[in-house]
Amino acid sequence: MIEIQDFLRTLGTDSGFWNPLVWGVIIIIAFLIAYIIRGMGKTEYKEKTEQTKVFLSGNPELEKEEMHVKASNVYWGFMESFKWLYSGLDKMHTGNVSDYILWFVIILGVLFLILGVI
Amino acid sequence: MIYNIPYIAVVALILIGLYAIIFKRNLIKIVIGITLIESGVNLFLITLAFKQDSIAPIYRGSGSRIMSLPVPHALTLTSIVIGVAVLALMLSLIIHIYKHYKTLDASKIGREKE
Amino acid sequence: MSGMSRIVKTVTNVAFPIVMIYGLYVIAHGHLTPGGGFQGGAVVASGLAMLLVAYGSVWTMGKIKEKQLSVLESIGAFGFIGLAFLGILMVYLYSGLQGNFFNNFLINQDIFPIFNELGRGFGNINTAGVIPLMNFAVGLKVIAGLFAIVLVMAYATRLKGVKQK
Amino acid sequence: MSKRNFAAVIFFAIVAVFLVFGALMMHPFGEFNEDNYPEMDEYIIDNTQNETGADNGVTAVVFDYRGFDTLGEATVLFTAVAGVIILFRRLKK
Amino acid sequence: MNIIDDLILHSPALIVAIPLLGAFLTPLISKINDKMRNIFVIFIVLLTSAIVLLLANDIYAVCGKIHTYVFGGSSPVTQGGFAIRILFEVDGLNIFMALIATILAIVGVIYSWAFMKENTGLDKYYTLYLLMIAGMFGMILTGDMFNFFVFLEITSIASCALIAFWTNKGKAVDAGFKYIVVSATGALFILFAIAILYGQYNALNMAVLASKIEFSFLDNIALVVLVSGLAMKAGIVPMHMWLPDAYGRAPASVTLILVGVTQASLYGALRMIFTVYGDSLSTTLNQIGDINIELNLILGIFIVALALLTIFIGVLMALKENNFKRMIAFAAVAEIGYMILAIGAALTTIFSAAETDIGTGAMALKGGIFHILNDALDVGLLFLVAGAVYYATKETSLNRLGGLARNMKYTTIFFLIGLLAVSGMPPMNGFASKLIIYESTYQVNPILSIIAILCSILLLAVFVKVFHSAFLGPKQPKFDDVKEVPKSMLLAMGIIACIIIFIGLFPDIVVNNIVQPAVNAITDNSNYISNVIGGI
Repeated sequence: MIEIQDFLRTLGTDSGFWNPLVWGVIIIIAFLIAYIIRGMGKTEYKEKTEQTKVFLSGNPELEKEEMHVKASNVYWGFMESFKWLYSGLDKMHTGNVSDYILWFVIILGVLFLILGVI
Repeated sequence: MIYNIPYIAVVALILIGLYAIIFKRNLIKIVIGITLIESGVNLFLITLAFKQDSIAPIYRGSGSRIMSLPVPHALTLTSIVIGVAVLALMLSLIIHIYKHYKTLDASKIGREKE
Repeated sequence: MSGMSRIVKTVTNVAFPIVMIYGLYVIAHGHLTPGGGFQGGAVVASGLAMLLVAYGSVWTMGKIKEKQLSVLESIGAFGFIGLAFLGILMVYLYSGLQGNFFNNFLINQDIFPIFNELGRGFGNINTAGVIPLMNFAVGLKVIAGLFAIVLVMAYATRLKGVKQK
Repeated sequence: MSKRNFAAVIFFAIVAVFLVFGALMMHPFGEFNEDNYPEMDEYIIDNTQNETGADNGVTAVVFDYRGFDTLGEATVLFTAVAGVIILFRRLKK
Repeated sequence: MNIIDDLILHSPALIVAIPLLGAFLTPLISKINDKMRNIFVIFIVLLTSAIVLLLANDIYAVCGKIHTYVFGGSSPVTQGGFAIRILFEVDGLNIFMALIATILAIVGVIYSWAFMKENTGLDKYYTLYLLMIAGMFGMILTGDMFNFFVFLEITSIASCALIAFWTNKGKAVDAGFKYIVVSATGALFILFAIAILYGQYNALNMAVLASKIEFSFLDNIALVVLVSGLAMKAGIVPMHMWLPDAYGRAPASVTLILVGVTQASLYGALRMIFTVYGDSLSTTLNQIGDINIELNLILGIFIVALALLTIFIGVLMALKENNFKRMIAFAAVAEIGYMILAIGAALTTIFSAAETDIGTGAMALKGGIFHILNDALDVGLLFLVAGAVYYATKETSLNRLGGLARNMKYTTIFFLIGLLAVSGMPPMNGFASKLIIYESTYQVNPILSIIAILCSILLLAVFVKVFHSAFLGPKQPKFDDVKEVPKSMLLAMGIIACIIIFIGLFPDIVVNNIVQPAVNAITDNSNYISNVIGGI
């Protein structure tokens, strides 16, 4: 019931299309271009010499535990800039069962108002 | 609308249950609220089954053939058994919660802090 | 715990058989009189729970474990769903009619004619086709299930450290 | 009265008002006429003895007409028993 | 083949009854030994899947075919046109959800073999697992309102007991209690609405109700209660808070099925809105000036607003979260928001008179329903990976993880696939469905698609954070003895990954053969109704 040429068909949305195979061809070409550009990079780079050692502006290298950036430190600036939003969200997420049901009742009341009054 | 008093009672039961769930902080009282809502719904089903001057839907040798509707009785039976199951599970979970937290205050447990 | 006082135990011993007989009656006559598998099973399970309260959870757990109860319950549930499956099979075997899941395969088709009469009055249990059998299966299941719930919860919340007798 | 309880009371009152209105709009208690004639239940009442052979209409509905609901109901009880036993099981170590 | 025809004939009953039978038999089988029990459970699930595939093959053979099954009787309705027995009515939407549930069930059972090996009480675990699967199938396949409620309760109780499976953790028990309270309340309100409908029309069958319904005030109340209860079960903001607790604390194999249960609740909301209330949705409620406000417009705008809130809050909370599984749970909330967005956009447009609006609505529905499948697969795969990491390291906090890519290569690859898929990167399957959603919502209102795309980018940021802090980074000394997870878990994750890549590479086949019948089943409910009570 599924012929082989169906595997090549394009997913047409009403104002666009999406064909993964075309995308795959394009991405392969892009990889090739990137590889060529990489090929014409610095040639005097050597493995296993002073060049590959970690250079922390002269400071000694930390051990592995501190080298890894902790998850709570990723996107620190985002959290800081949206502190006003996150304070409200934290106030919303109380782990209290009654609040869960309260939100349900609020949605119920809002829908009643919308569908009843109009 | 004097005939709608039973429906008013149903709504009152459901609202009392909701009040107990929302405004009470003891877990046992929250469970009691849920059982109140459940009994309100069961009362609603049974209320729908009633018909004027009717008997239970069981054939006797004699008696009037005006019978109350049998389907809501069956639904209520199912709903009651489901309520029993939910109640048993909730109470056993509350036992575990008390073992872990040594309290039953809903606002003192369950706040996620990482 | 060592259970309650001797008075309670004596009264329980007297009341227990009556409760049992009443519950079994309700199960057996479910299709003729008010009642059925669930109601009768609840009555019997309440009688067993009375025994549990009177004699203590440790004594009862010594008599019967919740594993055996869950096996009993599985047997009851299997009987119930097996009767439902027979609705598909039996009608294929005995008549050309196409039977569905939960088909009442004993009534209105001559497989076992003894079950094939319509219910009139209280006396005749052998009516209503498959319904009494389903009543018994559900009754067994409800007895085992409810008593298992009560027994497990009572045994889990027993007072530790009290001198067991 | 905290902000939370204030909002709770407000929406609770809204839900209560709408539910009471709904209760007043139900058909009168126990009265059935042409426009809300219970055809399904009347059919069951009339044909219980012929189709299932049971005197008890409720049992006929529970075990024959809506037997699959009863299977689900029995399954709910089975589930609750399994859940309670699994919650009070003996943990290793 | 006669036996095959009989199987197809009885398949709607067997799909639900065989897992129930397996659940009833599991305590007896597990008396023998554990290996036998696992084999038995996997056999039961595979048998169910085979029957589902047979039924799907039967339904997709004819366009618009509906398989009706009557329990206990032969004819669906009596002369008066009212159904007295319980009907199962399987059309394109049902079988689509059933296929999703099948994939999740197989993968979950295979995954459980090694994942739950160290725990006690495994016989009851497998019993409840089969009961969850059976309840999910029942919710999906049933055509009777009260039967839907019963299976909803079965699923809720079984999943609650499984969420609290690790009873030595206080959080797990607490999450289970929250889940059972929320689901019990929602289910009771759903039953209340069902009782209102029954008291008005004396019918419990969905098709009969859909044929009888006219939009009175009581139907209004019933619709509101039904939609709110099912939305709470589906985890829509602001009723989503039970979801991170439950998803985050349950065993990963249980979380996989919980995803399917959430989708099943969403399916219930779809069925109630589009099929049961389908005819009365375009009733004009009020007229302001010369524009008349229709019910579907109001409901659609409200659902779209909830959807934007869901996407936004889900993504923001996921960015902030530091627990592995809770973060994925918040991302799952955001993913649910995309489906709701598509459904709301379809509601606003699909009932209008203009031809282009109808096309847009159908396209939005196509995207939303396609995204249900993709979301189940992607989020399920991510949860399985999180469970694998927990199994290997006994560690859930991302702050203490790191450098696992060196020890767990395959798990890392699977997580990368899930990452790309869930954040809508080409060529994975998430991109195809999200593309359809973006384009259709752009024609409804450009703002919607802009917000959706922005939140999708934030979702990618979320998983980049997880990938960096859990798998990348230098090798941690405390994880030196961490080994790759066992074969069965890898197999389970590999199955989902292969399906994801297949759908990603050939989306048109899936959309044309599986999604389109579901959309057709939603958009006209006259076929659904006339299949039960004859031609109208």
